[in-house]
Amino acid sequence: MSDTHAQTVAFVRNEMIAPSDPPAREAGAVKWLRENLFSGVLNTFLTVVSLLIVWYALAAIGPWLLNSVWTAGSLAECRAILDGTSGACFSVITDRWHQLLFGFYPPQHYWRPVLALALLFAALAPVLFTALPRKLLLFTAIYPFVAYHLLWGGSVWFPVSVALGFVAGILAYLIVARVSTLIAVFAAILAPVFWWTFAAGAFDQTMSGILPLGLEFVRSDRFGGFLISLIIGISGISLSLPIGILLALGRQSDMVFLKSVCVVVIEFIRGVPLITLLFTASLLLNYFLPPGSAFDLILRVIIMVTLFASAYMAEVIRGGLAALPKGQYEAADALGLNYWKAQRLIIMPQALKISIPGIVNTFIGLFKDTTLVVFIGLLDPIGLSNAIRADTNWNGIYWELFIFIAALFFIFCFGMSRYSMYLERKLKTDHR
Amino acid sequence: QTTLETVQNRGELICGSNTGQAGFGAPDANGVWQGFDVGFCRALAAAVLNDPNAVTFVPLTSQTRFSALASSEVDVLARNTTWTFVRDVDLNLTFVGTNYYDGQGFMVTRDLGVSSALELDGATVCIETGTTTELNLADYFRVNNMSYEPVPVDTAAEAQQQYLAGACDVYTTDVSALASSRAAFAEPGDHAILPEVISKEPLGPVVRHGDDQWADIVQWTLFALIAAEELGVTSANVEELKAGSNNPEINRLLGVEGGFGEMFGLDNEWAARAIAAVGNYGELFASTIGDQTPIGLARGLNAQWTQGGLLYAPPFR
Amino acid sequence: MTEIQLDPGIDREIDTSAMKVTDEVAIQITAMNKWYGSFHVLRDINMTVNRGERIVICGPSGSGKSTLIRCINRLEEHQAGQIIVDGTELTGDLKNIDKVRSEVGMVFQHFNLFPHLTILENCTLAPIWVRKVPKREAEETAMHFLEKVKIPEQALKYPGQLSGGQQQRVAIARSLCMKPRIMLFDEPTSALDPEMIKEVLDTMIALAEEGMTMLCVTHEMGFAQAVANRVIFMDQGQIVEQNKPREFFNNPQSDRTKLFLSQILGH
Amino acid sequence: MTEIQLDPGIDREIDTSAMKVTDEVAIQITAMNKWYGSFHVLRDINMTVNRGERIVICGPSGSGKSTLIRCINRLEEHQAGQIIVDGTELTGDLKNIDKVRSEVGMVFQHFNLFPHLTILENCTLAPIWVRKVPKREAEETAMHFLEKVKIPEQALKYPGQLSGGQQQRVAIARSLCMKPRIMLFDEPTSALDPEMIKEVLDTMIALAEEGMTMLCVTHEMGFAQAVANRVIFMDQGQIVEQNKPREFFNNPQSDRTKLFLSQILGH
Amino acid sequence: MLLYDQRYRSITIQIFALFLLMLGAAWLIDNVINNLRLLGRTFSFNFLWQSAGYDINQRPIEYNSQMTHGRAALVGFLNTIILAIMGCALATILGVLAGVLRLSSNWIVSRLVTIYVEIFRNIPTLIWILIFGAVMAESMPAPSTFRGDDPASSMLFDAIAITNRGVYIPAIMFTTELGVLPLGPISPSWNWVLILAVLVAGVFANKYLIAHATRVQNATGIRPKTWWKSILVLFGPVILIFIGLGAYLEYPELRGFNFAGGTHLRNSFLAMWLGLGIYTGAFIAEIVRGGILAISKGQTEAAFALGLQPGKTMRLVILPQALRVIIPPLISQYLNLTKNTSLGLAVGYMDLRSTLGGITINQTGRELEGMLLLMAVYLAISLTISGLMNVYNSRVKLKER
Ligand SMILES: Nc1ncnc2c1ncn2[C@@H]1O[C@H](COP(=O)(O)OP(=O)(O)OP(=O)(O)O)[C@@H](O)[C@H]1O
Ligand SMILES: Nc1ncnc2c1ncn2[C@@H]1O[C@H](COP(=O)(O)OP(=O)(O)OP(=O)(O)O)[C@@H](O)[C@H]1O
Ligand SMILES: [Mg+2]
Ligand SMILES: [Mg+2]
Repeated sequence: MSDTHAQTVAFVRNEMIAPSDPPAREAGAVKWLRENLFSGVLNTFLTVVSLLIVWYALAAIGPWLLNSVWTAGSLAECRAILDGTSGACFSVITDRWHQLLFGFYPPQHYWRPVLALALLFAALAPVLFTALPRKLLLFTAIYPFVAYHLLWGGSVWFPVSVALGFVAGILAYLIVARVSTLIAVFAAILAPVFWWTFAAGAFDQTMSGILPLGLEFVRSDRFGGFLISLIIGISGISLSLPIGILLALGRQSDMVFLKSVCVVVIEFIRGVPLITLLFTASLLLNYFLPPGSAFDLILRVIIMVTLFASAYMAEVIRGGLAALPKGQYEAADALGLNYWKAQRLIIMPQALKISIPGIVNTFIGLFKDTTLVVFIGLLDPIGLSNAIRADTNWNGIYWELFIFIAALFFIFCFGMSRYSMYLERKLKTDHR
Repeated sequence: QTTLETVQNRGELICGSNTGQAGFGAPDANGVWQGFDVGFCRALAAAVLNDPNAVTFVPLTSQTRFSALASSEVDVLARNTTWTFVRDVDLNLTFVGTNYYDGQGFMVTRDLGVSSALELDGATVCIETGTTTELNLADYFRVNNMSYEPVPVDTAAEAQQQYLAGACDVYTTDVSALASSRAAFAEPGDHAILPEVISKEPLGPVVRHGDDQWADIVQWTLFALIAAEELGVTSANVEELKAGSNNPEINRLLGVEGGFGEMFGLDNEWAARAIAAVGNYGELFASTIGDQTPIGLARGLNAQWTQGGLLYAPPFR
Repeated sequence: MTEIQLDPGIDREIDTSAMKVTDEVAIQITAMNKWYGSFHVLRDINMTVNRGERIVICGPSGSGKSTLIRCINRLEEHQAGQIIVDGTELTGDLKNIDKVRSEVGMVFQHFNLFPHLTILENCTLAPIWVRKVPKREAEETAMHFLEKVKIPEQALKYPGQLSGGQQQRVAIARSLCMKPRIMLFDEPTSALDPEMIKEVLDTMIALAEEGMTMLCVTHEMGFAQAVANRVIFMDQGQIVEQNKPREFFNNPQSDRTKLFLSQILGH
Repeated sequence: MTEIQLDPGIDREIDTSAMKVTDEVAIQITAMNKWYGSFHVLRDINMTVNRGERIVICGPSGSGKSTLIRCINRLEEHQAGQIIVDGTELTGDLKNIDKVRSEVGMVFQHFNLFPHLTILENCTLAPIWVRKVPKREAEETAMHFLEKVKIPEQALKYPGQLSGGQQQRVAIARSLCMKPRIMLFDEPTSALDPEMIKEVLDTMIALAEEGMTMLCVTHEMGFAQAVANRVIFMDQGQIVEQNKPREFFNNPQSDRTKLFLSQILGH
Repeated sequence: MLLYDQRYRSITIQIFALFLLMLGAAWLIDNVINNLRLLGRTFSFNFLWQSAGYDINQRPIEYNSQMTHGRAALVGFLNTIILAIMGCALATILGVLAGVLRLSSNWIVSRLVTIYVEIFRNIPTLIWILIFGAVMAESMPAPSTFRGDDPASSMLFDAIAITNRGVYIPAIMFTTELGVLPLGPISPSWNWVLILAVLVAGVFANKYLIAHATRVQNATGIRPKTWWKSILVLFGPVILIFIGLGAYLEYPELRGFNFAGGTHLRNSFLAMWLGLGIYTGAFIAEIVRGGILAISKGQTEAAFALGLQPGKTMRLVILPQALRVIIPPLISQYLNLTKNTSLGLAVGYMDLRSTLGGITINQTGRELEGMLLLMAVYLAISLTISGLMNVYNSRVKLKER
């Protein structure tokens, strides 16, 4: 042993010591147990309590789950099969899973919503992964119309004529922008409005007359289950994005009046429960529209949910905007980019990227909140579970439905939240 | 534009229905609406549009039903809705008639050993919120100087669930609904519907105030079904009778004489179509809620006046 | 007073052949005043810059140097007096502002590159969207200027992948792509490590050699001496002294200038 | 080998009058070993530090320097061998740990000031709550040490309002307020800008002049040469070489030391 | 043109926007007026003074079916507030506990807590409320099983009865009633006002006590022990008052169909309380965990190195910093919980939404007025809470350069 001591200052180690294994009590399972489960009285106590909780939970639910029936045609049959023992009757799921997922959507058309969902991922891909070719964004732009047509069907010319309105807007903008951008903005707003009010209907009709194309029409009241949650959630979040951006910009702007309007809107929407807005959609909206202009309840709900999500979205995006250094605005100004170009080319791409995790979280929250539509009579999964229980066959069933619905939501939301964490990590290590 | 024109242009009747009450109005496993109230809507669609399936059913909760009707979201409300003064007058609705005479009752489990509602002092009572039942209940217990613990529930399914689980001693709602619930129970014999009927609940189709033509159409479609039963017209023999019979009232009803349909903007075979679509009142009753169905309701008050019931259609004349 | 030796940090002869000052007025500032709230930042600024002139502005921190040059392309608004850039007066008129901004390039202390765009995209963005140059052409111009600042090989990288000096040179190239007639620099080297300063100064000198009209806020006195026609000293929002570099450094007139120079050259 | 010239970064004579090494043992480490999981970080460390000694520890990154000094005040637990600080052996005994910790001050690389407390409160917190000193007295002591580190005027500010160098000096003052008999420094200057390094080194030298026992992990070789009695070189968790600074720098024995020194002094 | 001048542009745009806004508002109001006229309705809040006609089971203030809709709304409002406060309390306790335990070095505990947090966060709160409602109604014994000589179920400690109609717990009653404090619609009993006042006084006295301890510590360096004094000051006077007023516990007992006496926590309340509390608790757990993690390890080490013991480190260094990080998101969780109380109808909890926004609207058909009023109340609650949060935020903001 070599003692290095002040009196014998100089010391040189000639042979390096090889690493050795830690003492037995410092390694392996013993150490793991000691450190992770039994380090100290409190920890040991907690471990024991936890084990007891796990044991009781398993003892309570385990046999019930393991002893489940999957094939009966009704609750009575289930009970007969179980013959007095405790057991779950998941037959209700095998019997009705398609309703919980699709509502009363015609079964021969189930491929349509499934395809719409699959295409959604294709449409999202270019937004999320900047490495993909920018041309794919075109598909993202037409996706809403494709999805509408897949889900509702009817004549293709209806979504086409609506889409043409936007095309008209863009064209009008491009043409007039040569003269003046400001007038061009008005033109871009007016052109589609004109198109929709005067030309779209005629176009739809003539084209349908000439070339009757399209999938079979499925009425809104056939929609239900998880499908309706997804439709409301996804359209709410994607429509709320542009509105949220505008509100956020308004709230950041130095125009006092615009700013206060935006603040009032945002704070109002965030201050009232979603359910009051849904009730507004189902009870009050008709008061605020010209007499006789009632329209589809799903659409009304989507409008309200969009408004609701916009306020939250605005706050998320405001956070992203605040995170951008002022220099970015100045550089854009100095290069001669005007406000909207600077926003579009410089500010928003960066701010949105920063906000992606927040947007995903808003989406998860919104998606969970779609369950509230049951209060206004839409048949979301919870609404359908009520309907199923109203059926003589399944009257009295409870847990199995809840477990199934909860599991659906869990898988979806948990997946999303993991994905958002992954994105967050990825964005952090991104260049700079 | 009148409601009739709207409906005809649309090619479809929009009918406000229950979110799901077995026997009266609920979607079956395939999503097709079935039931007594639903049948009335189909008859109406057959009369107006010549197609009993040209109906969209909009499920409405007890909260949303009146504003949906008021805001023209639905053309007619056929959703076991009680005819009351305030609804008729203050809410500006028009109740065109009664298709089901009901009354509020109580259901208890037999082992509770209760045989009269007057023994229910201190009981826990499950009620659907937002209905007249809630008000009747409050009045009944107040008048009889009894206390109770209300357990308000959002839907009928939920109420049954609570009741079966024993979370309340008593389940109260319209006797018809009680019967239909009980029919769905695993052991219907264990439950008793108490003899007291504490309220009058005339249920019937409702339309908006202000469009008398439409109100007449809805009203007389109902009367046509009732009169058909009285006159012995059924879905089976309606085609045959349409050729003409020697009963002038049947002839007027089926459009052989009198040209009644044209008086309110339909053709003369409107009633014949309605009857052909769902049968007469008795057939409709029997096929949806009658004693051969799981719901198992007796005709009771809903028998023809000639049978000692209250059904009484004004003369087709 | 002894002749001050400034290390110009420049190791080659500077080619002054193209550095001609013309009689044309590029920037004309008359009786300009600016306030931040009630704080008087710029006081009665009068100044004329001729085309081809290279002016260095120095002065203590907070003296209003940045504010002055930011007024020239209207990143800040002035409240009194006149600023005429290239014959266009800066008022509230947005057309004029756009015009001036597309004639005047600006380089910031913190580069302010757009991190989500590649170097090439950084350089082509403004030409494409403001000047409406076809993309292909804009990219050619961009590569031309990137070569000039000696980093063509970085064109497809992102700003975050470059060193500070490289980023600042990209920032200069980005401005040049708009083919400005006047360049403003606001302490372009003060956020850089010493090794990188030279790279950037070299680039700026090359620019000067080509006869660009330049206004440069900097404390690099070597640079000032080598290329400036004029050095302007500011303090408390006012132009205190201006002179040819040699005169300015060796024979400062005002006490404040002397104090400032002793501080800045002393350490 | 030529004599290596280290710039000590120190522009005054160091007063060594009080820097006496006594015979009293301050820290005694015997056959100490430590593992992280199955990774053997510290291998058979033997070391004695006398009262008044100033020891500099250096070595490549990951060699276990930080771990070693963190073991001395039990921020890390060792698994074999003995550490005796000021006569108290560090075992699991909480009393002993508290005793050692209140005798040993420690300064971290990242200052670790408490951002929610003012500078003064940072300095008085431990004396008040650990030493049970009346507040008034604790504040006087704190001001005394803040004066010593030359920032008494910042006493009422919050850490966030100070520069890095100032923060590190506050961290030193905060440790001193506990009147420790031994000070541990873990790369106190490596998170600082060059100008600020000097401020902090000055403070540390002043401390050395007063005869404080110091263990300092640092790569400031100028500092080592100026004030250390001993330089310890660690690699792979072992003490590879130790010597008087002059010997150590000019005449390293082990190959590893030579390699390390050539890297650290070469650039 | 005005639009092309920087100085006038923003004013022009704003005037234009104002114009559009007023146009929009006018359009909406015009529509409302037209619609109301078409429906033959008026816009009036008179219904609030009409007799309600329905009963409410949970009545914090006196109410019967003959009282007005306004009174019913007030009862609902109080129920909302009760639920919100109780829910926030439960969520906070659970959240803090879970947040701390999730950081525990105990493997199994941290796993269990993680499961709790993830499961509750990712399933809609409405489903949780329904599940808790179902658990209460389906899995608990009926009151009748408590009956008889050899009952199938029995009360906990002879004081608490857990039934499928809710939980009955003992209630505190007084032999001496001091009458009621006449405060308009809400007339609390003097007894409770007194107790509350004493409690508040106790809190202030305790504050003084702590300040005094700090003074002593500042002067002498030794901090006097205060915990037993605190307990005495906080609870002593209250206990005295209770004794003075002749407080006794009224135990629930089976009478007739149900338990009578004691306090009845109804299923609806329990389902809402547990559903909201545990759901929000999962979010709070994440906030707490994040808050503690945000305080870097360096802070703990620095405190340890200064000789501060773990307890004091927590109290003096970690908590004050963690709280700044935790409180703002915590309060927005409180806000969410408060807004979520509006789901009460799902299990029949008679909150403001179920009374004013449910039965009242339904009975009177005044959906426009009712909904507007409902929104206004929720908005007022939200703004109050977020206003308090802003005050707090600006107060504790860390000072930076
Ligand atoms: N946006 C602003 N609002 C208020 N005051 C400002 C603003 N920008 C700058 N100032 C003040 O105006 C004065 C001049 O600032 P300016 O940035 O022009 O100085 P500078 O000479 O560039 O200094 P430096 O060398 O530090 O960059 C300073 O006192 C500064 O505090
Ligand atoms: N908490 C820990 N768990 C596991 N390994 C650790 C931990 N802390 C440090 N190590 C490892 O122990 C070794 C020694 O670390 P230490 O921080 O003591 O090195 P160092 O000499 O101070 O290096 P540096 O100069 O980078 O600070 C390193 O390999 C490191 O990765
Ligand atoms: Mg500046
Ligand atoms: Mg280290």
